[in-house]
Amino acid sequence: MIGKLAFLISEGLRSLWRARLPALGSILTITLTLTLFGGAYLIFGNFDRATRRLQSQYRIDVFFKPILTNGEAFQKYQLLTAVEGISSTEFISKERAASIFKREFGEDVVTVLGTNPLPAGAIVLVARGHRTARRINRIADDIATIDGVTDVAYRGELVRILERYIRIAVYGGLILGIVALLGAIFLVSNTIKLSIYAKRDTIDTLHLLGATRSFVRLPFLIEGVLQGIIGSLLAVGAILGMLDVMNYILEHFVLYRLIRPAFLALFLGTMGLLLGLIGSSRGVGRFINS
Amino acid sequence: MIGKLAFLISEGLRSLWRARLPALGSILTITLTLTLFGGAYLIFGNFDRATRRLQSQYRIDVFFKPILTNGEAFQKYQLLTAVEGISSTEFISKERAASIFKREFGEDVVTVLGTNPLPAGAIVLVARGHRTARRINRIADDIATIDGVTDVAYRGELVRILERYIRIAVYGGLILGIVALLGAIFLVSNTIKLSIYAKRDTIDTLHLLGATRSFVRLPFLIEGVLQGIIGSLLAVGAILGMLDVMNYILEHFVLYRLIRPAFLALFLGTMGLLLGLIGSSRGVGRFINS
Amino acid sequence: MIELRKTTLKYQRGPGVYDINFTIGAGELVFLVGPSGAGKTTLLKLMYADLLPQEGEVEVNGFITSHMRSKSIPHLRRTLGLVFQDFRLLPDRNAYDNIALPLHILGLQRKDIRERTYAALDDVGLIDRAHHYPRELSGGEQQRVGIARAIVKNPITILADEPTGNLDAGNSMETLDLLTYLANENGSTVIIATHDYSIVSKKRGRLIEINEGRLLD
Amino acid sequence: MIELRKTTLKYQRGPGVYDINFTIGAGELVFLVGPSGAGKTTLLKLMYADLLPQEGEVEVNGFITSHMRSKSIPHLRRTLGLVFQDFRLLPDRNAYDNIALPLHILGLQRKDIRERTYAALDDVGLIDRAHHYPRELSGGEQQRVGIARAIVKNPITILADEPTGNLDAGNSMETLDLLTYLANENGSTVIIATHDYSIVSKKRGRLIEINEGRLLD
Ligand SMILES: Nc1ncnc2c1ncn2[C@@H]1O[C@H](COP(=O)(O)OP(=O)(O)OP(=O)(O)O)[C@@H](O)[C@H]1O
Ligand SMILES: Nc1ncnc2c1ncn2[C@@H]1O[C@H](COP(=O)(O)OP(=O)(O)OP(=O)(O)O)[C@@H](O)[C@H]1O
Ligand SMILES: [Mg+2]
Ligand SMILES: [Mg+2]
Repeated sequence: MIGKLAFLISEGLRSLWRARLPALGSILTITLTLTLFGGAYLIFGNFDRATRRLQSQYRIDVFFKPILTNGEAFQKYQLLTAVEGISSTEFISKERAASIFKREFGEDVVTVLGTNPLPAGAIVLVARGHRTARRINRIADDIATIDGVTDVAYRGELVRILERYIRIAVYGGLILGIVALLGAIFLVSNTIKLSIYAKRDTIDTLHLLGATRSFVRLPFLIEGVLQGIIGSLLAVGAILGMLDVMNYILEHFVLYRLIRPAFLALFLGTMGLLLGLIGSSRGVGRFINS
Repeated sequence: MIGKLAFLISEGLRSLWRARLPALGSILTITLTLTLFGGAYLIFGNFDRATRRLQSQYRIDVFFKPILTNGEAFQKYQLLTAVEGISSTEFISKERAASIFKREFGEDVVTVLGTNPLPAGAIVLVARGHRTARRINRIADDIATIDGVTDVAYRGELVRILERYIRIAVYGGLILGIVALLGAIFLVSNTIKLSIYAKRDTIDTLHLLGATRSFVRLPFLIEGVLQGIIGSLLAVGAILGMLDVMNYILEHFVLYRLIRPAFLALFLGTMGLLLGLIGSSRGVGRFINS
Repeated sequence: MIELRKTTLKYQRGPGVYDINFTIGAGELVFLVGPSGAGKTTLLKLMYADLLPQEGEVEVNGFITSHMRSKSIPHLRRTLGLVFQDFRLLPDRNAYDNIALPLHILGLQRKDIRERTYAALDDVGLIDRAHHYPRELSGGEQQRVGIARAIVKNPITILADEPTGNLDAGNSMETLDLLTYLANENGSTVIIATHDYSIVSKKRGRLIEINEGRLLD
Repeated sequence: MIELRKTTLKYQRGPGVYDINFTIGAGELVFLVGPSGAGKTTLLKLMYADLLPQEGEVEVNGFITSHMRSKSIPHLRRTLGLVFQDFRLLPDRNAYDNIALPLHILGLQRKDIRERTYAALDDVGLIDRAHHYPRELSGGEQQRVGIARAIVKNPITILADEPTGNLDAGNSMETLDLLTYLANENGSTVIIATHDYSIVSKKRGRLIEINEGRLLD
C-alpha cells in the first residue's frame, strides 16, 4: 500500500517534470491569477488605509451660544463625550474661531469690529462604526439637544457621496472577487483538462491494465497540487516585486508608500493549494470515467 | 489554390467543432480576459466621469476689499475673466457672504453686529487643463495681482491629495493593463499550445505526407482567430449584462448609474481578434517545426 | 475459465459478433483465427470487458461482465494479461517502466517488481533495450515489449491479439514457445487471436474459427 | 530513382544502418527484407527524409536529402506514397478523409479528389467503410486505409513498411497484386519492407536483404 502510494506520488512528480512545458503554462496561470488576487488584496488593504486619511470628512462642527465665555463653553464641551458614536472632540475657543474666520474670509474680525463676536465651538469626529449618513444625522441631533449648543453643522452631502463610493468599491470588489475566483478555478481546471486530454490514450491504457479510478486520478491530483504550490510561491514573489516597483514609482511621484498586507504568503499559499486541488479534480473528473 | 484555401478554412472550422471542449476553454479564457479588460475600460470611463463630480475641489475663493460696495466689487469681478485657466466664475455679494457665514458658523452676523462687515467675493473654478497644483498656484497669484482683491484662498492641500490619487490610478491602471494584456496573450497561446500539443501526432503525420508549414499552421491560426472573435462577442455580452446588474445594484443603493463607454464592442472585438491571432501564432510557432 | 453463452454484440455503425458459444478451461492454449474483420478483436474486447454483450453472457475467471458493477472491472482485468493489436505502449515511459506498470497496479514490492520486470525483458530478448522509449524501438521490438507487459504478472489468463504480426519467423517462434510454456507448465489460459493460419500449425492447440462474426465448426 | 551512396546513420541511443549502397530504378518492385530490428524502417525513413544520413548521401527522385533546404522536404514527400508500419491514421477523420488528405495537400480539385478517393477505397475493398473512424475499424481494415492513402495520388515512388502485417492471406495477396500492378503498369517504384520471407516468394521482385544494419549479398 505504501509502495503504491510512493509510486503514485513519484508518478505525479515525474508527470510534472515530463510535461514541463504544459505544466509551466498551468503554473503561470495560477501565478497570474493569484498575482491579480494578491494585488487586489494589496489594494484593498491599502485602500482601507487611504480612506482613513479622509476621515476628517466625518466631522461635525458644533457652535455654542455666543454669550458663553470660553470657560463656560468648555464645560458644555465636556458633555459631548457622553454622546454615543463619537471618536474624538476638539475645543475651538473664540480666539481660534477668529483665526479660522481670518483664514476662510481673509479679514481679521477683531481688527474690523474692535471686538470678537464669534462663538466658541467644537469639532467632533464620528467613530468608525457610525459613519453612515443616518447615524451621523442621529449624532448631530443628539448634540443639538445639549444645553448651550446653538447650532450643529456637518457636511452631510460629502458624507453621502463618500458613502456612495465606498459602497461601489465594496460591491464592485465583491463581484470582481467572485468573478476572479471562478475564473481562476476555470482556468486551472481547463489547463489541467487539456493536459489530461493530451494523455487520454495513456489513461485508457491504464484502465485496460486494471488500474482503478483513484490509481489513475491520484497522480493528476498530486500534479495539480504541486502546480498550485509552485504557482503561489511565484505569485508571492511577483507581488513583493511589484510592491517594490510601485513604491519606487509612488515615492518618486507622490511621496506615498503602499504597505504589505499581513498574511499575504499564507493567503496566497492556501489559495494556490486549493486552486490546484479544485482545478485538477474538476479537470480529472471530466475525462476519467472507466 | 482557392480550393486549397477553402479546404484549410473548413479544416479550421472542423477542428474548432471537433475539439469543442478544449476550444470552449480557449474561448472562455478570451472572454474572461476581455471581460476584465472591458470592465477596466468601463470603470476608467466612469471614473473619469466621477472625478468630474469632484470638480468643485478645483475652486479658488477670491475676497475683495471690504470697503468696496457690491457694485464696485462686481466691476473688479469682471476682470477675473481675463485670467488664463479659469472655466467659470460666480460673484458672491456681501449678502451671500453673510448667509454663507451663517451656514458655516451658525450665527447671523448682521443680527449680532447690526451691520454686515463681510466683503464681497467670488468663486472661481479652474479649467480642466490647468488642474495641477502648480498651475492653480499660478492662477491664484494672477488673481491676487488684480486691484481690489485682498485675499485669495484655495484648498491647495486637497488638490494635492486628489492629484496623488489620480496619479496612483493612472500609473496603477497602466501597470495592471500591461500585466493583463501580457497575461491574456500568455493564456491564449498556452491554451492553443496545449490544443496543438494534443494533436502533435496529427501534425507529424501531416508533415510526413508532404504538407508545408503554412498548410499545417493555417487551420490553427483560423481556429485561433475564430476563438478570439467568439470570445470577444461573449465578453461584450458579459459586460453589458454586468453593467445591467451593477446599475440595478447601484440604483438601488446609491442612485448612481454607470454609462456604457463608446466603442466598447469595437474595442473588444479588435482585441479578441488580435489576441486570437497573436496567441495562436505564438502557440503554433513552438510546436510546428518540420 | 472463460465461457461465452449466446453472446451477441452488434456495433452501432458496423457489424459485430453473433450468438457466440464456447468454453475455454484453465491451462488451455487456444487459437482464435479468422480473416481481417472477422470479429477476433471484438471477442477479446468482450472478454476483458471493454465491450459488454447486448445479448447472452460473458464469464471470465468468475466475473460475469454484464452483471458486475463497473467498480469490479479493474479486479477482472488484474487477472488478465493483455497483448493489444496496436501495442498500446505508453509513449512517455521506457520499456522497463511499461512492463513494470501492471505490477505497480497490483501494488507489489519494489524489489519484486524489479526482478519480475527484468525476467520478462529477458523472456522477449530485450534486456539491452530496457531504457529505450517506444519511439526508439523497431515495430517488432515494440510488440515484444507489449508481450512482456502481458506476461510479467504471471496472469491467470493471457489474451494476445495478433501477437506476432510484426515479428519475423524467429521471434514469432520464440513468442509462441513462451506462450505455450505458460499454458502447459504454468496453467495459464492462453488465447491467441490471429489471421495467420501458418502459426497455428506450429503448436498443438485448440482452434476456434470465426468469420463475419459467427463461429465455424 | 533512388540511390543510397555509402549511407550511414547511427542512432544516439541504439544501432543504425552502416555503409549502405544501392540503386533502385523507376518501375522496380523491391522487397526490403530482414529480421526484427534489422534496420528496414530506418532505411525507409532515410528515403523520406525523416532521418538525414550522418555519412554518405541519399538521393530520391532527384532530391539529395542531406543537401536540400528543409523547405524542400514537402516537395520531396509529395512525390512519395508512404505506408507506415503503425499506420499513422488521423484519429479524428474517417477513412474517406484520411485517404483524401494527400490530395488536399497537392491542392487538387474537389471533384478530382472525390473520384480518386473512392477509387482508392475500392482498390482496398473498403467502400462500405468510407465514413468510419479509425477506432471503428479492425486492425486489418486500418492497415488497408493506410495503403489506400499511399496509392491515392498515384505517386512516383511507394514506400510501404510492413504493409501486410495485419492482413490475412487473402488481403495480403490482393495488396501485393495492387502494388505489383502499380510498379509494372504504372511505372511506380515500389519498395516493400517486410520481415515475412513468404510474401517475397509470391511475386517476382528484386530482393534487398539487411541484417543488423548492413546489407547482405
Ligand atoms: N467501434 C466500432 N464501430 C463500428 N464497427 C466496428 C467497430 N469496431 C470494429 N468494427 C467492425 O467490426 C468488424 C470486426 O472487427 P474486429 O476488430 O473484431 O476484427 P478482427 O477480426 O480483429 O480483424 P483484424 O484481423 O483486421 O484485426 C470489422 O468489420 C470492423 O469494421
Ligand atoms: N530513435 C531511435 N533511437 C535509438 N534506436 C533506435 C531508434 N529507432 C530505431 N532504433 C533501433 O534501430 C534498430 C533498427 O530499427 P528499425 O526500426 O529500422 O528496425 P526494423 O528493421 O524496421 O525492425 P521491425 O521489423 O521490428 O520493424 C532497432 O534495433 C531499434 O531498436
Ligand atoms: Mg483485430
Ligand atoms: Mg520496422
